[in-house]
Amino acid sequence: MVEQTVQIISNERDTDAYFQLTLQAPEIARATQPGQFMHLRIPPLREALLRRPFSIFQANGETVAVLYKTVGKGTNALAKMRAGEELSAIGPLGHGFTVPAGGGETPLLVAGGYGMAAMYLLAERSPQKGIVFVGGRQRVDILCEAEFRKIGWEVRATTEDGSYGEKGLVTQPLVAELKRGGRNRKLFACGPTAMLKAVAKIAEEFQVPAEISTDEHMCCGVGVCLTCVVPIKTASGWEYQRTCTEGPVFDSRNVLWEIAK
Amino acid sequence: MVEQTVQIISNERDTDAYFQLTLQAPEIARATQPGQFMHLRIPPLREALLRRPFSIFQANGETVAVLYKTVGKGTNALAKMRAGEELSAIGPLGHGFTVPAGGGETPLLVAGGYGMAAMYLLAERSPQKGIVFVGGRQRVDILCEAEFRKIGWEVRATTEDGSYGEKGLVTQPLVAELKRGGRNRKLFACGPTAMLKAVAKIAEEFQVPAEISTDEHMCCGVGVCLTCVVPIKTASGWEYQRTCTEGPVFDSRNVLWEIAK
Amino acid sequence: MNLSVSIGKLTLQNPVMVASGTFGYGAEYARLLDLNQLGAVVVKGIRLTPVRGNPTPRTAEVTSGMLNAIGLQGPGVDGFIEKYWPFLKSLRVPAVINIWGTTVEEYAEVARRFDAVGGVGALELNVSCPNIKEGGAQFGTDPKLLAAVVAACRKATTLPLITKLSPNVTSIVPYALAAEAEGSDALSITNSFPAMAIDIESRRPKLANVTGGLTGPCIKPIAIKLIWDARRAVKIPIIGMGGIQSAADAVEFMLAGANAVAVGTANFYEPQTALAVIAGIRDYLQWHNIENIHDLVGAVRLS
Amino acid sequence: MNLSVSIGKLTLQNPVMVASGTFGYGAEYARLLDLNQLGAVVVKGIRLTPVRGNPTPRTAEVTSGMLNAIGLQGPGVDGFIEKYWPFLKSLRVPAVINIWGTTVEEYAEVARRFDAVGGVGALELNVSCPNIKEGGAQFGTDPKLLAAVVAACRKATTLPLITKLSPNVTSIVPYALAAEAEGSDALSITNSFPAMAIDIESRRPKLANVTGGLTGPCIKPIAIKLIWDARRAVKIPIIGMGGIQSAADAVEFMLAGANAVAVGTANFYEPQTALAVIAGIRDYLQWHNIENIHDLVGAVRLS
Ligand SMILES: Cc1cc2nc3c(=O)[nH]c(=O)nc-3n(C[C@H](O)[C@H](O)[C@H](O)COP(=O)(O)OP(=O)(O)OC[C@H]3O[C@@H](n4cnc5c(N)ncnc54)[C@H](O)[C@@H]3O)c2cc1C
Ligand SMILES: Cc1cc2nc3c(=O)[nH]c(=O)nc-3n(C[C@H](O)[C@H](O)[C@H](O)COP(=O)(O)OP(=O)(O)OC[C@H]3O[C@@H](n4cnc5c(N)ncnc54)[C@H](O)[C@@H]3O)c2cc1C
Ligand SMILES: Cc1cc2nc3c(=O)[nH]c(=O)nc-3n(C[C@H](O)[C@H](O)[C@H](O)COP(=O)(O)O)c2cc1C
Ligand SMILES: Cc1cc2nc3c(=O)[nH]c(=O)nc-3n(C[C@H](O)[C@H](O)[C@H](O)COP(=O)(O)O)c2cc1C
Ligand code: FES
Ligand code: FES
Repeated sequence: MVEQTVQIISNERDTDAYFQLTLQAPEIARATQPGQFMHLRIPPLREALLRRPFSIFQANGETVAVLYKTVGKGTNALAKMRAGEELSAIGPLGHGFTVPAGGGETPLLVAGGYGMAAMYLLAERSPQKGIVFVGGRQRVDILCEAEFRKIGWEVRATTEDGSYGEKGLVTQPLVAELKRGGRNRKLFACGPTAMLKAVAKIAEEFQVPAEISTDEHMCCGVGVCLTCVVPIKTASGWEYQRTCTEGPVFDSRNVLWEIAK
Repeated sequence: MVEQTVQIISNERDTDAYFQLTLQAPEIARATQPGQFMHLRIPPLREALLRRPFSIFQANGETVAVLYKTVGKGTNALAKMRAGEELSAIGPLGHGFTVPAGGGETPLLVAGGYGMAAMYLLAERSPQKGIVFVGGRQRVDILCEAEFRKIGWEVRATTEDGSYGEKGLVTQPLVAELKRGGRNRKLFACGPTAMLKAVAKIAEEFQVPAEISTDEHMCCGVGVCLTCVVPIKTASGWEYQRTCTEGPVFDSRNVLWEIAK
Repeated sequence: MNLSVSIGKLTLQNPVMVASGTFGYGAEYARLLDLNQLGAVVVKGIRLTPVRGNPTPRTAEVTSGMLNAIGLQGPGVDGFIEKYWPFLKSLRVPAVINIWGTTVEEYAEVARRFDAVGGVGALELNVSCPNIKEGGAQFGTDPKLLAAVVAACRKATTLPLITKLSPNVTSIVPYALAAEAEGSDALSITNSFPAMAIDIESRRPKLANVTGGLTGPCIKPIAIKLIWDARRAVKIPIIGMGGIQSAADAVEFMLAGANAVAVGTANFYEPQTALAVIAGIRDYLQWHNIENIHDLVGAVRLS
Repeated sequence: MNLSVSIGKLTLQNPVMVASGTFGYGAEYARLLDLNQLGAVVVKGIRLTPVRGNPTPRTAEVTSGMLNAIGLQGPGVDGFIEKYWPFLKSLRVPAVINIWGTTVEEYAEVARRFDAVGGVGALELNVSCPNIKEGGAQFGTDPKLLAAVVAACRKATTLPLITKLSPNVTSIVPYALAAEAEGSDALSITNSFPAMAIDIESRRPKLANVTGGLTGPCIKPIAIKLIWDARRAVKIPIIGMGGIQSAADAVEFMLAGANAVAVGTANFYEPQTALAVIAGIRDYLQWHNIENIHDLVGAVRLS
């Protein structure tokens, strides 16, 4: 984990409201594990003080990239920044996905929104190729499919409006795949909480392990403020643990889904 | 008085810490009287909310120009803005100088800092040419001398360090000129309060009328907040009047200099 | 779409006013905007006699806000009636007169004088100005004194009375209740917060008065909480203010419990703010299919 | 150049601490900065037993600040001593333990427990957390309860005691005096301000706890005023906090009367802030030819 002022190498629109930001950040790039994130301070924001967390999409030697959606003031301000400009990054942060060992489980990835980007490094570093199930409202919500195919993964897309892939929710082809049977599979999921909850239920039903990456509002990003907590079962009941530190990736069985938001 | 979003035509360094900003603002340009000012909102300032007042240096048909010094966050942010960008301007504001009537008094101008810019329109519109006494700490503080010469005015510069013109304070050549005698002269002054006080005293000594332009911290710029007041003598004593509305130009005899800051 | 709001016997065409002390006596901004679009114009505080106000500097910019210590400079009742009332009277929207005094009797006398003028929309009792030595603040931080001021004014006039509460209290509830009990028709929440800034180079306070009142967007979250607290205590309308610079801000105040709002500091940097807020409230209501603005008041969802 | 500051029997190498609740238990930031450069590390509030804290969302960003309602999540005294104390003890700079309870007895018991631990730098009594139903705030808004808490802790420990006052009072003076009279070695001013924000689309409060505490640069001018008021009332050292993000801010607090300062919310967005503040204070002193930092304290010029 380092805090650094880093330079923007490129910051281009990917699809629709999604942008890809690439930063010159060798120390962060080298240390990044799949599922980790960076905490960015966006200089043009002045009366909005806090950093914004973004999953690390790619980490190649000297550079790291994130795929982000413009949803509010921070991401919109970020989208206006140009190559050569600087911002402050803290990273890599958080506890990421467990990369399957060679000859280990076959990974089934379930992604919504930026979740697809958050799991790319996992796919890239997994010795076993697997399937990625990706869902979105419409075609533009399906991100970086090409990148996954390029590394030999199968992508099964669903859209709610049927404008691309199968029509419906991402959990439908997942359930179909799990019903087909097969051993030694493991789920990895990143997306909206409703999707994570559904994946957790499916994992329980089919008795497959699942690692899920929680998306909680963050403040410090490094474990000091206790903003980003999720309820995690313990021997004696449950306690709040930090998405930014113990997470974002948790074993789905440990999350107390009943009271998770 | 209008409030308008106006476009920057140019914004270039003049000398040292001084910049010249030219705005496309026909309505303001047409209405401007010498000694009036504009109140600018500088968009990159976000956690600093208030507008900044600047004297109108030139008003030519469609455009207005100001000469400003970078002294703090607003002026520094302004200096980074580029042609084509927009800002909000309210103007023209305030009660300006009385332009001498044809065959009327000979104007003697006394300027410090941006005061030189604040009095250019007065010189330009005065049927009588006069002399402008300008003072500064050093050479770079002497602004727009060329502009005054171009319209046939005499410029007598003083610098405290002697790096340009006569060494000393601007009041020395002024007093010398007044001692030389002559009838029907009138002083016009704009600069730091200490200079205005000195000019007021000289005007009293030599029994010449003087109009002075006060530089008070402003907030609204249009007369509603009562921030920018100066003590003005009245029949029954004195009252606070507004630099932005009754001023910035006052008859020097009416100011209660004893308690003016 | 119904935007109108009642304050006692006064009805406003919409809930957006401008805050006392930030809009002069109305005439100043008339050249920049159509005052007849506003819910009401609230004027700078007036006491019985003329007030010179504090020495300068009187305001200072701070992060997302400003400090002021104007010291209630004003022309007094007579000066006001002579110089500013004719213009205000000519408006189609009500003028609310913000009044103050140094004694209970003075408050009542000022109220009586304005009652006699005819045509005044409402009186706003400023019991919360932090910038004058006597009068103002102490009435706003002692529930008994507050009750006495409201009761005396209530006797002195049949005009709608709005009590402008001080934020500088541990709980605003007893003050809100006292004002309501003594016959105030509405509350204004909130005035500025006691605050201070120092220039570290000159080492001098940034205000000649040393301390002043903090206003602007920086105080909004505290103001929202005060309104939320008062809303659950009283039934009378609340006029919310403190950092409003957009329709979204105004809606937030209404959801917290304000029946109407006032734009203050934002006038100084964007004189069109109040008009933009009115337009934006309309858009919000339309977008959310809300027919009557009153359905927003206190409609924050808690479950 | 002398930067050192004394708080009771404790001497800090410089006046810059980090504020409770914004720096975890120290270890989290140890990878980003050298904690041994700080004046002191102040940890998140601890009561006798573990505390789960409030539901989420627990924080929300607001204009130039943030709201929080963490609800004092923490491991309790035993959990703290087991998990976090070994690291803190290993630092060369003092650790200040922020403590709280729901009764006077609990405060005293926590104080006694930390007294027994050995090596604790000081105890900071949090009588001003607005985010928990019982305990916290009520002790900070009643001078008698405040006096009782301080007195009980004073009996329970010989460690330096710092009383962290609530800003949510009409005048801070009686509270500052009460803490001083009961043997508090210093005051911390200020905790967060009761505040609230509402999302106008969902119409829900932005915090699950509905209300929370406002912190960050937006509150600085109010904090400066509180310190200025307290400084003229008491002789004991004051630790100033509230929106400090630069050395200039820290110097402003000291000119108003703070002997030391703490960086809070700024840690979240710029973890190096405290170190930058120390360096900047040095530059300021050098530039102004000030040998001893103590000469800044309360040195605002009034004439
Ligand atoms: C561990 C983690 C990794 C993330 N990775 C990515 C990523 O790779 N790509 C990406 O596009 N986004 C990612 N996000 C979400 C991203 O941080 C938010 O979209 C961003 O902070 C919004 O900032 P803003 O200033 O634009 O929005 P704001 O103006 O602050 O808010 C706009 C809207 O977005 C909502 N919002 C704010 N923060 C979040 C959040 N954390 N989650 C959901 N909604 C939020 C607000 O409630 C509001 O409705 C991640 C979040 C977390 C916690
Ligand atoms: C009627 C009027 C006309 C003016 N015309 C011009 C002009 O033509 N050209 C020009 O360069 N400047 C002019 N000024 C001054 C100009 O408004 C200030 O320099 C500017 O507001 C500073 O903004 P800032 O954000 O850069 O400084 P800030 O960061 O706000 O402050 C930086 C420093 O400047 C000081 N300062 C701020 N405002 C003023 C002020 N009004 N007078 C003196 N010091 C101030 C502050 O106290 C502080 O020390 C004029 C001022 C007035 C009242
Ligand atoms: C410069 C200034 C002068 C003010 N004068 C008065 C006043 O005379 N009477 C009064 O009741 N409130 C006065 N106020 C308070 C405002 O009416 C309002 O309550 C406060 O500014 C909060 O709103 P805002 O944050 O939108 O400005 C004044 C505020 C400012 C900034
Ligand atoms: C997230 C958060 C948690 C806090 N927790 C505590 C706490 O446990 N005990 C305490 O006394 N103060 C707590 N505080 C208050 C800070 O210590 C400090 O007094 C306040 O934040 C003002 O300083 P700032 O504006 O620099 O943040 C907390 C503040 C924040 C923002
Ligand atoms: S964001 Fe602060 S603890 Fe996770
Ligand atoms: S600046 Fe507001 S009255 Fe002059």
